[in-house]
Amino acid sequence: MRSRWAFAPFWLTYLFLYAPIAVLVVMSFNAADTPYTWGGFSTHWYGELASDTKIREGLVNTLIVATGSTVLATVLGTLLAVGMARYTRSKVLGALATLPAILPDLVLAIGLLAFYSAIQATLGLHSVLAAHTVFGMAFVATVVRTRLTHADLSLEEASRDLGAGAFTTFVRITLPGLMPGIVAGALLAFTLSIDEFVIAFFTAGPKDPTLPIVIYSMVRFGVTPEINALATVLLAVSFTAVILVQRVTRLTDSLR
Amino acid sequence: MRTTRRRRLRVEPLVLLGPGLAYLLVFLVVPLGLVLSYTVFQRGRFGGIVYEATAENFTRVADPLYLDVLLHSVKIAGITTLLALALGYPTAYVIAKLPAKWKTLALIAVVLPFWTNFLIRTYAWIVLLNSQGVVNSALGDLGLIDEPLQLLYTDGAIVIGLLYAYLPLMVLPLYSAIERLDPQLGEASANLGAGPVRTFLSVTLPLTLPGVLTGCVFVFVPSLGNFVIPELLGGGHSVMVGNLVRDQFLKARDWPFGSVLALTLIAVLVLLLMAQAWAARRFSGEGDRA
Amino acid sequence: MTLVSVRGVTRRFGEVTALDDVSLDIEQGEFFALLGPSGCGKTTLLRILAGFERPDSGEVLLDGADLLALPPHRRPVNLMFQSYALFPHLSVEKNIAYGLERERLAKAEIRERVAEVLETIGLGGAARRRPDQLSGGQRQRVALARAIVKRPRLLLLDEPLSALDKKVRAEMQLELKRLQHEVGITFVVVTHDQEEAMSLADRIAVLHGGGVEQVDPPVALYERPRTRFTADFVGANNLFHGTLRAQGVEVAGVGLLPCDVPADAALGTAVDLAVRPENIAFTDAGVLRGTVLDTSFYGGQSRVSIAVPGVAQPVEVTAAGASPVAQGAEVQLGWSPAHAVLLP
Amino acid sequence: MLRMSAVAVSAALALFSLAACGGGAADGKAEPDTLDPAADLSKQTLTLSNWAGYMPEDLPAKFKARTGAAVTITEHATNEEIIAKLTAGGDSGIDVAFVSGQFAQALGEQGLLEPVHADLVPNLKNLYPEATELAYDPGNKVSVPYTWGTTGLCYRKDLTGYEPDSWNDILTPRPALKKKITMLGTERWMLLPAQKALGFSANTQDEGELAKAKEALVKAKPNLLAFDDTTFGDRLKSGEAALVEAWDGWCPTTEKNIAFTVPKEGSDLWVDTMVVLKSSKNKEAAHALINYILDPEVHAWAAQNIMYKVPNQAAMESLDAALVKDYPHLGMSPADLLKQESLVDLGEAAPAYTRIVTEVTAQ
Repeated sequence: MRSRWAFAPFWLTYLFLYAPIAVLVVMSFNAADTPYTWGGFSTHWYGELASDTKIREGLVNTLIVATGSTVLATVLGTLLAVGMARYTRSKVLGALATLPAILPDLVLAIGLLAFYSAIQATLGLHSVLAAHTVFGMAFVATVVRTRLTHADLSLEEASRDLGAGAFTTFVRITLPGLMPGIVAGALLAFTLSIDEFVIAFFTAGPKDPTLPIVIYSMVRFGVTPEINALATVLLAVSFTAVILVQRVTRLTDSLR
Repeated sequence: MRTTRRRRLRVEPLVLLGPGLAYLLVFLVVPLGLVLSYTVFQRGRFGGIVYEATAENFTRVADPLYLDVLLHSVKIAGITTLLALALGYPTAYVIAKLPAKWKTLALIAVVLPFWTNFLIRTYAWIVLLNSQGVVNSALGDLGLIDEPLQLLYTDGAIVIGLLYAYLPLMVLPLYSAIERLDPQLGEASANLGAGPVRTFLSVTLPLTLPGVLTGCVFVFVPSLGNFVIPELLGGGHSVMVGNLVRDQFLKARDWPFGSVLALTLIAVLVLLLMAQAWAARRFSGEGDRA
Repeated sequence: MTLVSVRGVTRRFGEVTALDDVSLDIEQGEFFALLGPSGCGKTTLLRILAGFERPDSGEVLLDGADLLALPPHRRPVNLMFQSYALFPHLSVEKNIAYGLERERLAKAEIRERVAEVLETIGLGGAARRRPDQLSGGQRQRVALARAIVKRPRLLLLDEPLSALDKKVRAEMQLELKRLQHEVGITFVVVTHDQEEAMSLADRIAVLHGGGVEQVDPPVALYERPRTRFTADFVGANNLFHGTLRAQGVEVAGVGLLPCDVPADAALGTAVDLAVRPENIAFTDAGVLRGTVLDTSFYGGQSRVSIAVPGVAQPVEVTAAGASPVAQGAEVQLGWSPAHAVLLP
Repeated sequence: MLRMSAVAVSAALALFSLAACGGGAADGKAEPDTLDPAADLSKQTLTLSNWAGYMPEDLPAKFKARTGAAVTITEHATNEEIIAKLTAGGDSGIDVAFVSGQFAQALGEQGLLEPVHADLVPNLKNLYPEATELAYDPGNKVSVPYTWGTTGLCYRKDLTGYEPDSWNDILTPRPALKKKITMLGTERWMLLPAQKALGFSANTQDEGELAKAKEALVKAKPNLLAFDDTTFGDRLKSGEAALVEAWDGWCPTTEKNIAFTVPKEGSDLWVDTMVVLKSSKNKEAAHALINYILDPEVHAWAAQNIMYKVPNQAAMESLDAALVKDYPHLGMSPADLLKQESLVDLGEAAPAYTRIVTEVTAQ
């Protein structure tokens, strides 16, 4: 591994990952309305993007779904992880709790479509939110469970020994100890929900498409430079978010 | 006192486990159960299900046509997985050996593209691979080609799109497997007379095999079930299992047959997970350093 | 006959100098120990011998040939790792056969030699087990077997006994010595434990701050330490700092402490005087007066700490049987000048 | 534990069934509701699902100004997508949907549509007489036509070097055009060229005929650049494609070298329609909207902006002659249009069509 050639795949990977993104960013400032030829610098497409109500509505819908499902998934996932660590060693339940995280999204999507259809449910943001909660919860539970295996059980025993009830102990001792795991799980659930397309495509109502669904219909109608601008904006937000997350995790870790 | 204690012991698990398991029951077990049960019923004229048992859906999936689609999907997903492994293993290896500061940066850089929208990442390749696209113009400008190459709407484009979408899912488990590997084992191997290649084959590779298989599951399974990339980058030239399932549910309105096709996805997942679990047991690195 | 010659080896890691111009020779067939506290450079030296580190300068010869020119996997040097570094995915016999397979020996010969060494270490029945199914002592034996089966010119052992509990440790200590005699391979053991070094080794090199303090057989090292560090590190010692006079060492505020002064000694220089606890006796006309701080009984012998005005550290005295004095008692201490070691 | 789950399940079921309503699973046509012609439309809010860019953007504002009813627009990309949503669960929340004729027929037969109350849509009188006798819904009982047209060949004269006039120009292209051809990928229109070239009905259910059509498509596929429903126009403009199967309104004939023609073997008549969902709670406003769209001035927008013919006589007659010159297909008369074969729902034969599409794309 000492030779220089050993690093070739490493650099190739990063080139492969970033070249397409770089092209999108550059092309987002292209004045021409075909995405292939350079027609001078312009922020025209950002203006188009800003005035695009479909994208704005899609973004709002996505944020509603991501926020709602993250809150729900975090609560359910955390309780489940703690409960499983304490009361069961069942492999079946453990597999069940992680299944949504590894199940192909398409399978979960058709299952939920079949389910909603069977109970004659109205499709809308709530049906996407409920669907995203399923896999969000699996990720939260998995992350919190990893954290739990490193947790010091004697802390809870000490709390009970000092006279705190089960609820107080859970809120004052167990939860703070798990906080980094919970935050990490919640962030994961939020991120995945924002990007999720397949399940949303199957379970969203026709009235409220999420952003990925809006993008899908745009992309299907061929290349429009507006998407380049959107990609650049999303990328900038992601960069900022990653930096923020880094700060936050460092903060919560230091609070430990 | 005694009675309240006993009651608490029964209420607590209920409060902790109840909501989550109930949610999973309603939104996971029941839906998957429905899909499973649909496989033996007939389609309704306008979609939906006619509850009359039939084995036809299963005999249909054995039709050479659908077997071809399955094999073709497995081939495409398999090539994608192998490429991801070929690119991901050395990358993960180098990252694992970087100094701590660069390591974090390199890892974030692998995951970051994941944070832009999946569809946009796929769209980027339309821009790149189009016959007027960046790749063709670059090759043309360099004088390497006279006519633009047909890059988009080929199986190759699908493989590249899938690889681009899922490569980070290969790098991450590989990284964690290599990172966990005791560097002294490599030294021990050298000390016992093994050159770098032999050490890699006899020690590093078997001990990171669980990570390799995890990465393969993470890449292979979603590649097999993906319908967006074949649609956008394959130009309808080629159908994968994911497209078939989607079409049965949203176009042909043949839910029972779509369920049978989805079952093949689940079967592949289960098989791969079993292989992974076997490798994790067989090549576990645990216990030695206890 | 010299097997290994280390000549002026220096190795720096950034600001830290791990080895500073180290030179020493290791004889063919001897059991050699590198002793020192953590950070003294002993592990770096070991890794240089094994080939995992390269010195910044200096040379290492094995049988008179340049050892540094060889990559790790081509050196006739084997190492028993501190963590044992057994391959967790291979059975005991596969672990042991690993090195032989690299020599492309015939299958039958490999099998024979593996069986032979398994017999030697008494693990014939565990051949097909995996490392995680073995006890700590068994793993240590496998690690040893894996190294010696290669019949190296030089066997390196990195803290071989540190991971074992006390009882197994004593057993293994004997076992290691027996093996070394049996196979006739040169052993170099690295350890921070002076008892381990003294019980195992024919000769010990004491390392400190990247340099060699002293190389001697165990008894010489114990009885005649040549530096303050060696005196303090090897065994318990009472150290007094003072000025050299014709009759002994004069310590300010305490008086003249007796010792044999060589004829060519430079009188009037600052020196240290080391006296072992077991060489100090309670007398009526001692050179030191103090108060007993504490006594502890170790079964067979007792350790007594005495506060002596003018001496910073309490003076330690070992007495046979139960302590002859009680806490708070005023006592006087003395020793024969021959038992006091002068340190420059 | 079990009891908890049972509670949660029933709670979830209750939640969804509360939201669920209407839809009626029963087959067969729905009875018309009684509608109040004097209903206060300002109390009704409509949700309408349409293809992107298929109606004027200021329509909701103008309609609200005229009638007081608010309109929210949502979009679907394909017929299949909106049908899947409309048939999947309970109330989709959609009042008015734009779907192609054969899909309107299927929805109607499933009982999901409110019959058209002609008394609430006086502007129906603006329709060509030909537009009231369409095969998928004779008499416009459950649907009202919005646009209609046909499918044909759209090509670059400078790249083809000749004037194609047959479906065979796509199915067995001249060597120079290989890999410069696209076909529509949606079921009915993928089969159409083969069906027509072989002289079959576009609605054929004959297994032998379908097998032959499939064979022709399999042979044609290696010469195709792609199956493309959406970007074929751009591809012609960029020169990536030279000859494509296209819907008449989507052929960019303003470009100087691009022309459209209906092949000599004939083609289809497709109609995009407006339907009112049975589950709608705003049916009076829904009818008012359809009536508003049938206003010649409003309806002409589609012809002027998306270049589709509209079945509205007054609207078509109001078109600028220059526009019709740029888009010659706009001049096609309803009588000529009706010579093409109207697409109808395939009913039980639908899976056979899906299968052919799957087989062709999978080859």
